[in-house]
Amino acid sequence: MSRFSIFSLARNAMSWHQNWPSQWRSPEPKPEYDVVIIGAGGHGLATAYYLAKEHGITNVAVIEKGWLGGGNTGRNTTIVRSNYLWDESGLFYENAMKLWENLSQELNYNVMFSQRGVMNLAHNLGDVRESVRRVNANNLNGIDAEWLNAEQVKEFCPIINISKNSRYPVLGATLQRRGGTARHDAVAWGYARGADAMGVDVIQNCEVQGLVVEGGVIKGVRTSRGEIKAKKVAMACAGHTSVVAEMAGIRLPIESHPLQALVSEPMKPVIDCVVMSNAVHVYVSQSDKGELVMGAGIDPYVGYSQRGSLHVIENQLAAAMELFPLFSRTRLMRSWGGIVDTCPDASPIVGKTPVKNLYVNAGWGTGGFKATPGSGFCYAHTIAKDEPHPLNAPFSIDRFITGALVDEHGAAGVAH
Amino acid sequence: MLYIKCPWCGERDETEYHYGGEAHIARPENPDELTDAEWAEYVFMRTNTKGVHRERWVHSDGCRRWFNVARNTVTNEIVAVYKAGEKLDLPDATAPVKAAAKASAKSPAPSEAKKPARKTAADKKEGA
Amino acid sequence: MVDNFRRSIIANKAEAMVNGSVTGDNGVVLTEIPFLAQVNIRGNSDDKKFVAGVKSVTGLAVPTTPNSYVTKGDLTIFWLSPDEWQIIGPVDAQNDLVAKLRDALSGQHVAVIDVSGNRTTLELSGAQARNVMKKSCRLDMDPQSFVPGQVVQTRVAKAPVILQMLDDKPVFRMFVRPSFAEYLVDWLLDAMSEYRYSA
Amino acid sequence: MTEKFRTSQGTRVDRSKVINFTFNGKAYRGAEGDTLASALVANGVHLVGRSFKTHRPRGILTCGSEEPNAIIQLETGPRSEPNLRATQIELYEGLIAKSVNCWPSVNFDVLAVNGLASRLFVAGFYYKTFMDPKSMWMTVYEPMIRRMAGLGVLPREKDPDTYDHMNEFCEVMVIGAGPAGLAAALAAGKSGARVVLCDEQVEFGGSLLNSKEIIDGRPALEWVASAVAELEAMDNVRLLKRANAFGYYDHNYITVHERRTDHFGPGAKPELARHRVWHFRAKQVVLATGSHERPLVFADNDRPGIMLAASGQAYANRYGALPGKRGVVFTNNDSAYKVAIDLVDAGMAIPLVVDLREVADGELPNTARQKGIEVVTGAGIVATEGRKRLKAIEIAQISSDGEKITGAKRRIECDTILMSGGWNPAVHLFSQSIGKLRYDEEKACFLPNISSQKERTVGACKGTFDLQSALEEGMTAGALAAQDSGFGKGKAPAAPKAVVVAEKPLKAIWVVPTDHPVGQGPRKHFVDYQHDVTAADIMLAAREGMHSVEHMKRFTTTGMATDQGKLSNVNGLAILSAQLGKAIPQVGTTTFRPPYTPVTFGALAGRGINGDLADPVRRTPMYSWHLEHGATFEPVGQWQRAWYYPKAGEDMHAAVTRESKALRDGVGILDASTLGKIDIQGKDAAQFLNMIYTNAWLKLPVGSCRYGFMLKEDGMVFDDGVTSRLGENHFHMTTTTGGAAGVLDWLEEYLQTEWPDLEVYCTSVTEEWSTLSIGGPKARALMEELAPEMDFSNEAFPFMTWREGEVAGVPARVFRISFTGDLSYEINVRNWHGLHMWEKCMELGAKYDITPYGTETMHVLRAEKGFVIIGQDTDGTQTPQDLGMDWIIAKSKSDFIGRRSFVREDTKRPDRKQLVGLMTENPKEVLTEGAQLTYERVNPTPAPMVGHVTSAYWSPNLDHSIAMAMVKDGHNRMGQWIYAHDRGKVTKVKIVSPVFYDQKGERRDG
Repeated sequence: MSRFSIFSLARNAMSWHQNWPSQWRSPEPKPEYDVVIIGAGGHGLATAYYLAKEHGITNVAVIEKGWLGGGNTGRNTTIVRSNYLWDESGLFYENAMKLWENLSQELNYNVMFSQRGVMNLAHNLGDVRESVRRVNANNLNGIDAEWLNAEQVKEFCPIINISKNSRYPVLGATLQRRGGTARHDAVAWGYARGADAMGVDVIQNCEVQGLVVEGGVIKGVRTSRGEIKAKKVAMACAGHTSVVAEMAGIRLPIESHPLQALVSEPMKPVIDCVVMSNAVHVYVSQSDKGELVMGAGIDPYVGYSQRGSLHVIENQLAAAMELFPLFSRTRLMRSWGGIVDTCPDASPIVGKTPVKNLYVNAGWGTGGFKATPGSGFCYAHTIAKDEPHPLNAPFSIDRFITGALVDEHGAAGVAH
Repeated sequence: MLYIKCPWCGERDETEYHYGGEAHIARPENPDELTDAEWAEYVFMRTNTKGVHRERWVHSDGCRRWFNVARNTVTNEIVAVYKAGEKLDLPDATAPVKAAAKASAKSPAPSEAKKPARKTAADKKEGA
Repeated sequence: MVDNFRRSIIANKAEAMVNGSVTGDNGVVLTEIPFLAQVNIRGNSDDKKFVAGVKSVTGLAVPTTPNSYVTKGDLTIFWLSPDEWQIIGPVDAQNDLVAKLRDALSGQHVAVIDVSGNRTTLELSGAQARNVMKKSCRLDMDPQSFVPGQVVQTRVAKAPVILQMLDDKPVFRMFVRPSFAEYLVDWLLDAMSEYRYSA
Repeated sequence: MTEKFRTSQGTRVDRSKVINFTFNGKAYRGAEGDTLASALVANGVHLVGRSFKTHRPRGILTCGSEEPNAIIQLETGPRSEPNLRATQIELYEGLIAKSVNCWPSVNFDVLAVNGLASRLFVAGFYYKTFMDPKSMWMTVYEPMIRRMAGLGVLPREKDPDTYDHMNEFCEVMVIGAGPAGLAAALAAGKSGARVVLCDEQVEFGGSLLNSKEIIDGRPALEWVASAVAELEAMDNVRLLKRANAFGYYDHNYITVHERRTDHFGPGAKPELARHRVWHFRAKQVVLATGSHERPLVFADNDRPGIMLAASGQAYANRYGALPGKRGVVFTNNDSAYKVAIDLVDAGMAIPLVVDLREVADGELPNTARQKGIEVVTGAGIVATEGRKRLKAIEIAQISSDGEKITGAKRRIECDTILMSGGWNPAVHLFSQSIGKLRYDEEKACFLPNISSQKERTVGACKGTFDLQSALEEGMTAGALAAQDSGFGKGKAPAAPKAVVVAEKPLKAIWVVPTDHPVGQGPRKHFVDYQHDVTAADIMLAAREGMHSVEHMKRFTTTGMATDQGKLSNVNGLAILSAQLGKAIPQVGTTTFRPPYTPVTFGALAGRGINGDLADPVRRTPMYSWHLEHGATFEPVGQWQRAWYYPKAGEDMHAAVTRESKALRDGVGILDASTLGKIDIQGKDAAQFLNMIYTNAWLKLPVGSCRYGFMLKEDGMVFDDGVTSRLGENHFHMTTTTGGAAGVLDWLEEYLQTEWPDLEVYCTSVTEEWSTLSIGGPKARALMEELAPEMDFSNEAFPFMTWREGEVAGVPARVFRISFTGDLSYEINVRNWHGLHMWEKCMELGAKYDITPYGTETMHVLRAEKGFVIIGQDTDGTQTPQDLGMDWIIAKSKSDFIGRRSFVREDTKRPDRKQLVGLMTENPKEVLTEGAQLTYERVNPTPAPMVGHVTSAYWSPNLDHSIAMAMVKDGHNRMGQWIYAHDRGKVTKVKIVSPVFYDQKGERRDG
């Protein structure tokens, strides 16, 4: 793997960049692999990377029905944070956060991880209570988190409207300074390049059409490019997990929903941090190109169409305008939809399945991108050792039978 | 924005309804006789169909009736609307998808013609 | 007897509604009609006894065509759902109606509920009324589509309402929950504002 | 400055109406009918912008919404607007415009220095560098990148303009008012169907506005005028100009962005919403969206003065503005010859047409030759000169495969190039409708293939480029669309006769060679102008493994600029395909997403730009009283509830202390109208409640009330409330304020889908009843005065019963239930009597010093009694047992919703988190709600958390702070000391019963 640096860049500039090697090969599938990972998104590629790096398992194929990084990895609002409420989630995402903090160097690929700070706004007393609860839980778990009052919010993000007469008055916010954003495509490309360099086959335009299961044990996958034998098979195909799992007769507590996002035309910087308001489904940051990047709420119905309904966007923008009045004269440049797997407790499933040597990584809801490195790290461990890493053990599928859910919906507003 | 035909009130915008999840999941007669796994199957496990999905909606802003919709979750085409308690027999639940796939197979575009099965995934482009 | 204890929840908006209304041929006028008698009935319209019972009191057969209403004298019956209707009557008619209906329907599986306080009534009329409704409601409001004789449950702006087309002047009546009334008035006045100039 | 390049031939400008404007600080004159771009062209101004990355000088390239270079900051102050295209801005008197993203000026831009490093700035260079040292990404590199990036500037002031929405329905929606669209609208309109015709331009006519076509033997614009007049005469037809159809959503839902007042100048018509978004639900759609001309990719093809051919034609014909003095036409097809001919007729010198095809023997090329224009075939422009304006070009013969220069170079001086690389049908909306595209080799473009919704495409957007066929397609599609929507017989009216000049096929040469290999020398072949993406960048992407068109786009940012690839997508795709040695369709197409062109955020929010209209605030009948009496409000869902009533000089603490004591010592009054209320009737009502609630309901006597929990099937509490038996088969249920709507849906869901045989009717009566809670030792005395006819003695009216009677002169239901532990009565009166009842209570209560109290005091008082609040003390993860309320679960019942889940492994654990009370060592110290709990004072990180504080207050009645909490194994740990952690502060607390006050419950009877 040729090293990326300002020097290699300068050197190649001399030869008009004619000599850059391909960042990954385009191999034909081999008849058999130790591990076949279904889905070349961030999670699948990171899993392959850590399988090779941490566990020395390099006879691995990552098969992808489209192009690598083309699913939710390339369709999200790129927010990275680890300030989750429950210990199980907090510690899992914090492990991911630590990996994020060195990812560019680890991969020798600038994923532009930008720790500009993530604020979650509180608009009513219930929000405040839950925010403080979250901050305290984070602090005791060693996760950086602060509670800001309205004036401090204004200080951290000057364009925000904290007027008491606002329809959504800002009573305060949690702040994770280490949170921020990253360049989503670069994450997929960086992991693909790294995994490829260690011998992993990343096979694009190769769709899984069936799973080969004999006597309750997975034996391989049937694909649009022929059958591939595998000692172990790992699903990392967020958005289509139910479809693939069904090929092995497995039912999951998952529903797939459209999740929309949008960007504005690029403008000179107006907002230098990430602002989230779960109450009104507004998630805003500004990209390095100057575009406002905004996420909307999840459309309520099951949908594989990668398109949502406009009123969701209209309501989201109305709320955004109340929080950021100066946005009203910018323009929507592009909108799109992803497909998110959602679990009843808004936490993922990472672990073994009823079929031996078949593993599942799914149900991330809106948390998938920020989890990428940690998910790959733990999932690789789970596959290599055939047992979950302590960090993903709580996220087994069994919890829906025992009732040990990890409910990250957060509390409802005060009801009385 | 979906346009859903309430079996009573007629066609209304999606915003008048609430989505009620997968249809035809009957509550067990005697929950006590079920294993935890069987109970979890009822409470949590879902088919999450890619293709024609039987689902429930309630006309919250209208007649407050719960009813069933058979909707293609890939194209959002509504195949049928029927009342709670009614059964819907679709010869082949995935017929519309297949049809669409056939249609795209007629396409002279080689990438389509080669892999009609990929039709439903053919939109997987564009992005952030 | 006259009830002197009643207060409209949007009494404070009366003046704004007068000022915000646009008179004239191209205008649009918003007013409140408070305290109308409203009685909700649940029952089975396939049951002759039920239909007869309601008719004996109101002189009207409950409408079975969705989104329709029937009127006789000062009583109107809205279709609300396959087993739900709402009787609209003049101020103070509710007690008498409820008593007579419960009596006429006794022994049947029905519900007769006085809901006169559960909604107040806004009336929007004038040449621009349809346009104001188009700004506010996602239903087909064109003259060939929404006509006198129709009543629908829907949303106007973000408020759930029972929307009745009274006549073709046009006159719309919106039966709205009191808690949403001030919001709905504010919305409608805002939507009407441009016609103050064009009128 | 005078309009040097203005001719007398502009068909759509009125030179007698002079309009003065300012561009980049300099004053100019334009004419009515001008766009900013056409006025600049008329004034000879072509240097209008700088490119995104290397800040190269850029000129006006197009005349439409796809313009990538002429990006403008319009006006100043609160109505200033970033990133508008000069080609779309209608000129008005006093207009002030400046170029974006250049400093200090477009003429001298400091960052042009980037050009020197452009050899480094290749596609994706930033992924390869800015990594070391790690710290510098955040501190140096990224801040630098962010400063450089971005185009226009957002005004900081609040937007003074308004926006709105319109919801419309129609049978036939025709998008695009060019020849095909006009024809379709005419045909459909005649059927009587409701027809909508919209177009993003200022006036109808589409391409006919720019050209000199002949229809029915007269100038095409005369036919356009008569067609528009005919349509205007049909009252079933709605015509929308300046209306960009930006979205084609599911079920024929079309959204249109109409600019209503911008052309009057800022603030000219305050009474009109500035922009309007139309939501159309159409039975049938006709897409007549036309096509975009494609630039040619040749060496240094980005100098000011280089323009798309048809745009140059438009400036000359439509606006009477010549693109330059001396221009060369560069083409790979016949259509550009029309441009050459028109420009010569308009008085511009066009010495030369350079044609990439070996042969150009069509009628148009021959006409051009007759006009004395030299036509050089098999040749291309291989170099250009001139920094801020094109000065000269070099042309040469090139090999037929387009790979290399074969002949000697020839230099020609000129200030303008009019280029045409063929045409891309505007298939964006078709693609948005999930219609499938196919690539057409002969036309070298993507065409609509398989429809997915009720839609038809006609004219240029279907690849039908000849006028006559477009008109006929339009007529046919319009008539059939009307028929399919139930109008007319589907017979198309005769189309008018257009003069059609046959055109020969184009020759696609995607990259025109220069005297060094592409990307390996000084000359740049631009593909995406605004983002400075060159052919070399795309080839590099392919070399680096970016073999999917999506990879290439993301790696190079092709198609990601404000034109969203309208000019660059197909060129980019073709270059990638060539590099990969694959056919274009094998490499793929692009699925277009909304919006077609950018839409103002404010317009999408509509009236919702005012938050109070976007989201209702709900008020009770007593709201006005609370307001007048200085209440502070707490939002609960959409409701505004009185939080507390501070008197002069009181803070919240003082007010709540006073209110709390007042209730315990005297009498207090609370507005509880927001509680959800559901009327439940039918012979199976009690049985139904047995399934819905955890406790037993069959034996509840008429006239009595009972408190109940509702669970989800997972066994977790989701709502609570008191339900009263009004009659044998008649109940009155109350729910939490936030839960009201959800509970009713929930009840109906089970009734309609699980137990349809149960004879039960549920009806919301939440707002039928206003609810006033009168509580405290003196409550009975007050009630007796309010309702002399009623007997309020414990014997006649015991706890947990209800009575009906006349209170303060109006009919009421009085419930003797208590959320404070003190004697209290909930008076329910008809909504419109609420205010009267409240005022009467205050009047008669005066002598008892009756005190209105808000939700905060209510929370304190209920906490003193250890009553839970769903959503505060619970978060959807608690069973009734966790809350210490096993008593509410009827052991007698074999089933109710959620029961089965109790016996799951994790749910039956004895050491789950359980509700307890907490007392602080220091009585004055009030814990923080949300504080986390540990068994030990000092902990490792991560710390083993055993729960959290859910409620915490100062209790004036106990003169001690109190708290409720969820604690792991709490019920077994009564009396133990544990530790509360709140942002570094650690407090020692004792686990106690959550019932702090009147544990024997003696106060409830007064």
